[in-house]
Amino acid sequence: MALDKPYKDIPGTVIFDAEQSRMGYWLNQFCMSLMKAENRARFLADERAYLDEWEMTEDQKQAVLDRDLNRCVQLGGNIYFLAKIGATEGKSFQQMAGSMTGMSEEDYRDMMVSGGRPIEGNRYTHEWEKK
Amino acid sequence: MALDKPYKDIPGTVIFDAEQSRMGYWLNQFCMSLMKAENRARFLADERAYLDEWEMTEDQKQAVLDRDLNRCVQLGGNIYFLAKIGATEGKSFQQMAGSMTGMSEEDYRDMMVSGGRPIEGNRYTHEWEKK
Amino acid sequence: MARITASVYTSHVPAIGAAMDHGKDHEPYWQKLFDGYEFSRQWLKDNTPDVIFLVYNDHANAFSLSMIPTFAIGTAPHYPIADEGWGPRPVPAVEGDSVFASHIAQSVIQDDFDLTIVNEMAVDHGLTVPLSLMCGKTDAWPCRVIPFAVNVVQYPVPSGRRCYELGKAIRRAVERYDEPLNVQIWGTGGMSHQLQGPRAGLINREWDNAFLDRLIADPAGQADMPHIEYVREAGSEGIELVMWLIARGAMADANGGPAPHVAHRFYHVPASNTAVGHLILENPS
Amino acid sequence: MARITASVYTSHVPAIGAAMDHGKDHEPYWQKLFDGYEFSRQWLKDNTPDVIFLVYNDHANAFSLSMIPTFAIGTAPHYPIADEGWGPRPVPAVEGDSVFASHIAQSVIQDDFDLTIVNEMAVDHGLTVPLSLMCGKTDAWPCRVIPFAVNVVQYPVPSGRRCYELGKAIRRAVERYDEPLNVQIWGTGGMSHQLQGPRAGLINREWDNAFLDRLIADPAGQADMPHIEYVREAGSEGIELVMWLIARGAMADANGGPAPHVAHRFYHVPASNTAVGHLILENPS
Ligand SMILES: [Fe+3]
Ligand SMILES: [Fe+3]
Repeated sequence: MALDKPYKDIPGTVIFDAEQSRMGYWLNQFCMSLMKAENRARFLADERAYLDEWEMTEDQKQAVLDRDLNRCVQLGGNIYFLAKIGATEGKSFQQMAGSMTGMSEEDYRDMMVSGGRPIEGNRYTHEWEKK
Repeated sequence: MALDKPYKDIPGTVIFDAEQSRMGYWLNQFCMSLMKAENRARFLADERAYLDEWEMTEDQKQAVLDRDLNRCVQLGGNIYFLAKIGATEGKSFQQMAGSMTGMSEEDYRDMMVSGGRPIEGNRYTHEWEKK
Repeated sequence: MARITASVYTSHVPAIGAAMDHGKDHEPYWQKLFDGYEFSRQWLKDNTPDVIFLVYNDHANAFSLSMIPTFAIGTAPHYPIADEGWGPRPVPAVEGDSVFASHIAQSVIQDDFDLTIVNEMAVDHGLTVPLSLMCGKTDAWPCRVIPFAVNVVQYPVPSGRRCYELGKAIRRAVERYDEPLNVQIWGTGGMSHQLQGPRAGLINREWDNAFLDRLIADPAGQADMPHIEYVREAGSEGIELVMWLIARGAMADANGGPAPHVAHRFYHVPASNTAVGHLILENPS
Repeated sequence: MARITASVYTSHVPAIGAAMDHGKDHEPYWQKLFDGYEFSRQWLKDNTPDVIFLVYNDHANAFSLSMIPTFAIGTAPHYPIADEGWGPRPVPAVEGDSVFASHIAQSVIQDDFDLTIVNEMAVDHGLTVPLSLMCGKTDAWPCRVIPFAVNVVQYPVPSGRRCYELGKAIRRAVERYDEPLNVQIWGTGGMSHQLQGPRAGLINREWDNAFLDRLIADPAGQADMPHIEYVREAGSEGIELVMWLIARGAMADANGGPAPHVAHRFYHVPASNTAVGHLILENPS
């Protein structure tokens, strides 16, 4: 019997487990490299060339170029690692998180100020499928 | 009540615990640097200059220069780390271990071939103090 | 002998650090948050310990995917501040306590917790934001700090029960130490938040407050809650709350002593994407 | 499901690797040692598993003092050979099994063992010498290998009991895996030896053989032996023997099944500074 993964049944959420980690290994290690100022500068100067130094899949590179964080997460990226791409451009965690929800930056900020996304209707995948 | 250290009562033996590790931190990290061929070459070319690059005590540096492994161990060195000094000179583990016993290389090798150092009389420090 | 006199619990949002570092803490958005720590800053001045045992998690700064320790204890003399991508925070470096930390490591490993001992480590907002919240702007932290990092980034993370039992083992270790140190243990991270995916921005005020209630009154019961409930109810990053159970397990009542005194409790939404919770529990002396 | 079919135990002296690498294995000094592995090499050809779960210790090669994990599991696809100071051994790189190793890590962590997960690691003689002894000179190891490194360098090391219980948890993890893999678990290091100080060269033939007897017949009893007895009786580096208890705990009889069959037993003094012990235990199928 394989190990249980009950967290697959949460909508709009990818849990970073060993499977995701394996898939995203070089994507995440690329992100780590952006902790050094000189690498941030090199990345910004020529993103494609910098990405080509890493053993990432073409899909992963494109998702980074597109700043499609949801796609990055699906391809094994973890948000704490991916945050370093945003940091490189001076983006805050709120801007990054908001960008994954389909909301505008302002709407997301307003939602947070009004108490955040409610839990009702957001616990199980079947609750989202109805929508 | 402090933690027990029953291993202090074994003759001719230093157990590498946190206390030793703290004392020998940079001595051991210096040894680790000898895992790279280029560092081995630099060390052999000018031992003193190479040692001066590390936050070691003067006693530790002198013990390395003297190849006094017993002293190195007393000053916090661990044998697996110290072995890299011997490896740098092409010495075997047997030559290094033997050098700490006060025996000649040949006598030590002969002792090992005849079954090694016996356990009788070598269990407790008081057994050595009688000698 | 050394004694654990109190435990402190607080969220550790990076934006809180940024607000302080950029002098925005008196803007209305942030003022409401910092008001909740006014009591705490005075309390810490009045109750400065010799050592803070600070349970936190690293956010892909000290640890990448090349090596992921479940529990890592810092036994270094000091710790530099990590550059998380925005440049290092302009806060003082952290002074450790090598001797005491090594003692705790030895005791806890002999109690069957399989720690990783770390001697070179930069500390990130997970550790520095709680210090900033509790100390304000400062040129030097008020005491030595032992960083204790928990993996809550890659699954599986340690269970709530494992964390709670670890807290008990830490308490035993502290009480086996000969020096008469005043020790606080801090549990950090949480509360409800989700930083990723279309569900980002999740906040669960009711659940958070139930967690605070139960952490105070029934920590052993809280320790048995499975991970899935944290993640589903408090968001993918809400799992950080298991770290609070380590601090809670080190309190007297978890070890046969009397219940703690609730010196302070605070809850606020939002700080950036996150619900901020904060507790100070004192052991009866 | 996956199954543990057998366990192998062997010492791992670096000089054994050097003797093979420099073609000295037919010199009289070494021939006596390698004779004891002739059976084993044929046995491994006849009983090649899909995966070897190889419990060993690193000797200040992959891990320095900057980070010391008590238990580290390798989940990488491959592992380069360490340069221990004499240059890397001329043996093949090691192929791992990321998926299976990650499965084991998840299961064992959820069973309350606080593993460190490692994805980038060079492997030293602790891992390659057992492979060389069992496989002879080769261009490719016969199967995938999951390296499992135990801290036996800086005290405190995990207790014998902890190691034995870990073995049981590894067995449960293997049996929870859906693929029908044939798995061996190897416990390496020891036997009596001391590499440092005026007591260097210590060998305790009687104690070693009593350890082998008891490991076969009463492993649970052996698991309760305190560290101090290993160090006093079998030398400061004899403590490596606690790793054998991890492999032993993964056998059927430790988990309510039948006793193993002793396929092979060998003991020889010396290999350089060390007493060499070797066992092959098969689980009844
Ligand atoms: Fe966090
Ligand atoms: Fe060894």
